[in-house]
Amino acid sequence: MKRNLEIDIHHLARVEGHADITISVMNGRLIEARWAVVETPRFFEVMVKGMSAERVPFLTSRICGICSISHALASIRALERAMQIEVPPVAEKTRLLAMHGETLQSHALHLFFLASPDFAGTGSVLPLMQSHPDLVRAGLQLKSLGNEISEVTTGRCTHPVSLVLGGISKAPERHRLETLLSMIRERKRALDIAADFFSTLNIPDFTRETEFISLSNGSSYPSIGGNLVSSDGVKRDENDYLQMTNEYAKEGSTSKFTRLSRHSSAAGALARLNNNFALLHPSAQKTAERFGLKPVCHNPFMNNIAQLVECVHILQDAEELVQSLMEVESPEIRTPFNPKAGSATGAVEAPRGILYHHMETDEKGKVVRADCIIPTTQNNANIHLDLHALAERALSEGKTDSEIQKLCEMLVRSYDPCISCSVH
Amino acid sequence: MIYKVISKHEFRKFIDALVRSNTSFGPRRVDTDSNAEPVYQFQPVTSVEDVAFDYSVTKSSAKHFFLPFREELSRFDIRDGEWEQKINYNSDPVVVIGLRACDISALNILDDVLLNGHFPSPYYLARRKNTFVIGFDHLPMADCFCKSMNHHTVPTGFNLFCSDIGEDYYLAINSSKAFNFLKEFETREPEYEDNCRLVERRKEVSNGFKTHIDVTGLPAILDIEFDSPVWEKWGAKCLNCGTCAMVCPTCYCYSVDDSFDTDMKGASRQKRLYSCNLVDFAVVAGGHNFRPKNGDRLKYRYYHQHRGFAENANQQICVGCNRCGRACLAGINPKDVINDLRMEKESCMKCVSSSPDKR
Amino acid sequence: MHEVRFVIPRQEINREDFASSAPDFNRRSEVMNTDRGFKCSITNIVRLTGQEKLFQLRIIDPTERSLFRFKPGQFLMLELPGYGEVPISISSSNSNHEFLELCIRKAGHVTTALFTIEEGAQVAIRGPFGSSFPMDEMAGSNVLLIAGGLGIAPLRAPLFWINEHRDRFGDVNVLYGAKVPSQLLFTYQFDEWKMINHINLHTIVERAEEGWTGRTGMITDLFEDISIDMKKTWAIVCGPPVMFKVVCSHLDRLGMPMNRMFVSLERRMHCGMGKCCRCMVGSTFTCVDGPVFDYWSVMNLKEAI
Amino acid sequence: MKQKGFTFEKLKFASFDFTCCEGCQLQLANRESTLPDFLGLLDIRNFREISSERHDDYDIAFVEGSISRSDEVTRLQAIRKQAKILVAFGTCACFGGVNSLKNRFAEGQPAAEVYPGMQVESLPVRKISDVVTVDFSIPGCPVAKEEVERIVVSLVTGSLIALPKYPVCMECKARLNTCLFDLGEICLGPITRAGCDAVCTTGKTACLGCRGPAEDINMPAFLELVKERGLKEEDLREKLAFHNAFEAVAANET
Ligand SMILES: Cc1cc2nc3c(=O)[nH]c(=O)nc-3n(C[C@H](O)[C@H](O)[C@H](O)COP(=O)(O)OP(=O)(O)OC[C@H]3O[C@@H](n4cnc5c(N)ncnc54)[C@H](O)[C@@H]3O)c2cc1C
Ligand code: SF4
Ligand code: SF4
Ligand code: SF4
Repeated sequence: MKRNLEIDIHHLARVEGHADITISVMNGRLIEARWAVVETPRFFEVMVKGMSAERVPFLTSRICGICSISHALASIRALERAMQIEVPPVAEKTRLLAMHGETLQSHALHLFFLASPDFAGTGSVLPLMQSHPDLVRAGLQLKSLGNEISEVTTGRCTHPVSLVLGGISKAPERHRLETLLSMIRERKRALDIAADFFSTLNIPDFTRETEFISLSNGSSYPSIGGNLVSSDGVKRDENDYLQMTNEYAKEGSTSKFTRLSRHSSAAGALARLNNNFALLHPSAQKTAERFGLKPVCHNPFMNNIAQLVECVHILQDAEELVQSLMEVESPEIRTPFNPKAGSATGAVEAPRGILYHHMETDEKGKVVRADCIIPTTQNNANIHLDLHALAERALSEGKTDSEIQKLCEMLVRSYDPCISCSVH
Repeated sequence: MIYKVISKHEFRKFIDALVRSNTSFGPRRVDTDSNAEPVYQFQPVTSVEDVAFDYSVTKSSAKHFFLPFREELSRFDIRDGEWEQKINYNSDPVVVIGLRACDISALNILDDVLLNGHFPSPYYLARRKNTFVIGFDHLPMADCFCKSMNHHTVPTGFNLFCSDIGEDYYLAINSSKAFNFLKEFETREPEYEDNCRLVERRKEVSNGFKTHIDVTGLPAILDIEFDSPVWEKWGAKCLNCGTCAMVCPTCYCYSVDDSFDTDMKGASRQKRLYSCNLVDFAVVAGGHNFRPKNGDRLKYRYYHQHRGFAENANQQICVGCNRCGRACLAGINPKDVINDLRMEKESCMKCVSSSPDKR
Repeated sequence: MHEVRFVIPRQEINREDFASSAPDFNRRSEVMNTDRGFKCSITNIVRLTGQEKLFQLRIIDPTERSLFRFKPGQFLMLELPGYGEVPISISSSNSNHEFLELCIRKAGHVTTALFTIEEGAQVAIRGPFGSSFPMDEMAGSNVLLIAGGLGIAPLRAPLFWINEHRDRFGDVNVLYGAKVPSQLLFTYQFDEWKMINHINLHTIVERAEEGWTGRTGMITDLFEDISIDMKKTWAIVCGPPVMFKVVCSHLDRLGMPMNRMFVSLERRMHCGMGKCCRCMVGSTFTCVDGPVFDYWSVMNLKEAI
Repeated sequence: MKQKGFTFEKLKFASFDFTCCEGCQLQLANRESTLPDFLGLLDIRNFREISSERHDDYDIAFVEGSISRSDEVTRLQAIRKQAKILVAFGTCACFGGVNSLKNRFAEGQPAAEVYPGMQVESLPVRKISDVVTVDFSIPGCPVAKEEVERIVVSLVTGSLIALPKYPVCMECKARLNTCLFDLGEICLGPITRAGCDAVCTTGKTACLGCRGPAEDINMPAFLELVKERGLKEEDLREKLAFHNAFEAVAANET
């Protein structure tokens, strides 16, 4: 029996942004398996032109409602490097903590609200509130902790208000740091609940070898700045982001594509983990081992688990950061600066992977050129190739139409694509 | 009232003990403004180190310890349409350090308004009773005019008032609590020389005023000048932002709103300090605004501050701290407005209307 | 270094705190209760027009019910938990100790919600608040009641009072105007007022509708219909500000002393107790000094009209 | 949710997004402490971000984002047809938001720069009310979840909803912030509608007016004070234009 199959998912649910999936099989042969980003572009790279540097992070944070802190910090880092602004250590720490908050919030949202319904076989998290109340509570606790960290460090959980050029405009308040510390300690429990739940799940066993790209600084798990490295052994300076990405556009997709040594590459939690496993906190490594997650893992579905592992790491690291911030007395938080001409790249590890902003300023400190390359753009080609391979394999295994559709949706979701980001 | 003298060193020990044992607030330096002047606010303090004894004046008054910007008046527990109203009048003890004489006068005025009228406010009373007030005298800033309002000294309304007499503080002790706490510390009876130093200090304070406003007969002038062009002139500058009322130690107007809890199992009636300068202060259902113009609303604030209302025997309630004047972005301040009004009153209307500053 | 001996003990407030100024709050000497409403059940709702409904309330607790007394002209704060509180004139007889009647117009936030509730709903009332019409002083004279639109609501209480003490008054004239006939309220009581209580009721509308045989015009036109001895008559005027301004100056011209004309003012209110300052007119509180003022005082209030 | 004398019904709710960052929709899932209660008020019929179930029988639609493509216009019109109440949700929807900064450039120029040689449609950015009738607006970039909760509760209970009419300074003062003008910066607080609890100025950055003008603002006086303080007009212009929220006011002034 020769199979025919048309899967056409318009505006895939439970992802951030608008994307379609198309799978088409004729006479048992896979004709097409692709995902298409149909998000409306907004042209941030053009919008920032002529804007004063100090205002830019407030604009670029609006690229994305989920990883606004990453975008703000990528711009800030690019501009600070372009104008040679030194940042006080307290501000550095606060920013790092802010990144942790965002990643935790984003991972929790993805794991518990977007991905877990797939594994539980429901359409959304709402039925899970009844069937798995503990899990949902744990998810809410982790997500709210992430938000709280962002709020304490940047003034608000979406679109940060106190991340500014030269440092931060307001130091985290002491009493809020105190509450935060006890929250972090208490919510480690929620992670155990989550790990127990995920360990009962059947993670599809699917691998397709690819190249993983992330930041790396050799001394700590990557977050803000560092070298650009790949699992295929490429290593470059932050400013050489163009050679690392080779961005190109294709008709029909408002999100662009990147490549390095192979046809495609991947960024994100799994890439970070694959490239920096040794720098994870020991307890995070233990969690990874529990799921048999070792570098270099080529199963895209394991990105979910990599996110969980990162959450464990983040809680440990955040605890130390909060403690050290509490020890600071009347801190210097912001360096005044004079605008000048320059250009540089700022790379940060956003929750979904490495994010580049490149900024060029004139002598008045106005932006004259900007370029942003987003994690989902870097995963774009990889998702295409994975989809194709996955569909092919599922066909050969004789999976039903709905099983195939579900697998494909799950695959795209595993990348936790951030589409409004990718079409900026 | 009992008077004592305490060395500044010993006094710090006393404050330290007090703030470590109670929820406390005191003046703290929060910023440096663009003129390199320090900015102070009443903020939580946990040790004597936190208290800026040398502070000039706080941007915002201490009013919100007694009249919070937002306060729950009652709760309704709702079940199946039946509800139960719960009211909590009680409040926790707090120590507030560093009020100025005019700030304490403001509290005395609020006492008058909120406790001596037809319907005393239990919410205010609870906070007033549970707040341990420590006052400090200070040398006036260039724009303070509390002397004109006769509020540069204050006889009552505090637990403890400290006058700076050099090495020591001259303490006026006005509560048994303060007296008992101070027993644990080294104080002495004021001697002749201390009294002299106190008188000198008072003179110094009193002579330090550079801003004077003639407020005699102001209530009557305000009545007569109800339709004065002065209101329109200053009203045109007013931003309707409510800043003046928020920082003022005596502005107490408010708004009430009810809201259901998100779980619909309860509702809350909350009060929020309001300002008569806000556009909808006097708007009624259907949209009619009894004070549609900026000038009307600004006038009303001066009316309340300087003419006074029936409940406090038509006394002026402004104490002359000039916080509103300092905070107003549009540069509206009592001195200029009142002087303008006097001009208006004391000279011929016609010529003033065409005078240079009338534009 | 937290030391117990320096801890300031918490102080509760109690009734004695207010002893020096025993507040007159509906004979409840306990000031602590001015923020607590009497819980009422809505016992009946009558739709009067498209915009107005008459609500009948019964205070649930018998003790509270027996304590509640008011004077014609006073108002209360009606609370709908979760929605808010609104000042509403009491529109029923003050000798009716079983029920209260409130005539309410759908105007905004709270009143709209009131229009969706059904009989049996629980609301709360605080009060009564404010000044009242000097019914005792009026006794022995003629009375002229003039209402425009919803102004009939606060007029009902004095009218009930007059009807219940009809022998104490001379001529009673009611002049009542509305925009259109369908907006006239309490038409079902007109006959009772006229026949039983010997009230001279004159109605007028600005614009006639089908079936209307009465007069059309402005409320002041009705003065042509009546002849009253201005020296022996008291007047109560309720309605929108423009209306009572016109009416009162008309009465003034006809020779009625200003201190015998009474009006009820309306302002935004939140507390009813002279604290929120929202109802200030000049430097007078509508809620405690008013809402009932004689016209002389109103003339002297800045920005009253 | 039947109560004595009251009937409350869950809102048949749908949420849609157009040209935006989805930050406002994300707020719907924030404030985790009351999230289950909040979701309990909604009968979610269509909300792509969190659920793959889709039904088209909603009564109330929250619409996020601005309009910048012709397919968006069609989609929005279909939503308007179905929804009894259409809520413009967030600054992009209410005013066009930061997306409008693109409108400074010639039509087609941004697309040509970013996607050289490709056909990418991008119309000048419009706010929702430029395309369809809006019943209610919830401004904010992002919206303040607390305010959203209050508004949703009042939609359920049928009490009329209203945004504060006064400016951000009121809330800023209640948080005892140092005024940014005292620190030598231009802040749009005095002319911007409150309701965000002055979150930006509390974080010591100037208000950029994401919530749009407060009621009856005194723009001439505001411009005057910026000038009097010798602050940079260029900075002021950049701030006023940031969220496109003062477009209407500015048009009136000139
Ligand atoms: C002494 C007095 C007696 C009144 N008697 C009646 C009456 O018998 N029948 C009747 O239908 N109406 C009466 N009103 C008017 C009634 O109070 C308003 O229509 C009502 O407050 C509107 O509230 P809302 O919440 O529906 O309107 P919104 O416009 O949503 O008002 C919000 C809030 O503002 C305040 N407010 C708004 N308008 C007024 C107003 N006109 N007066 C006082 N506060 C206001 C209230 O606190 C209200 O809750 C009276 C008003 C006063 C002052
Ligand atoms: S000077 Fe201004 S702030 Fe101070 S008391 Fe008078 S009115 Fe209030
Ligand atoms: S910082 Fe901005 S919002 Fe705050 S008071 Fe100053 S002008 Fe107003
Ligand atoms: S302070 Fe201004 S920019 Fe910030 S959220 Fe509020 S209105 Fe928006």
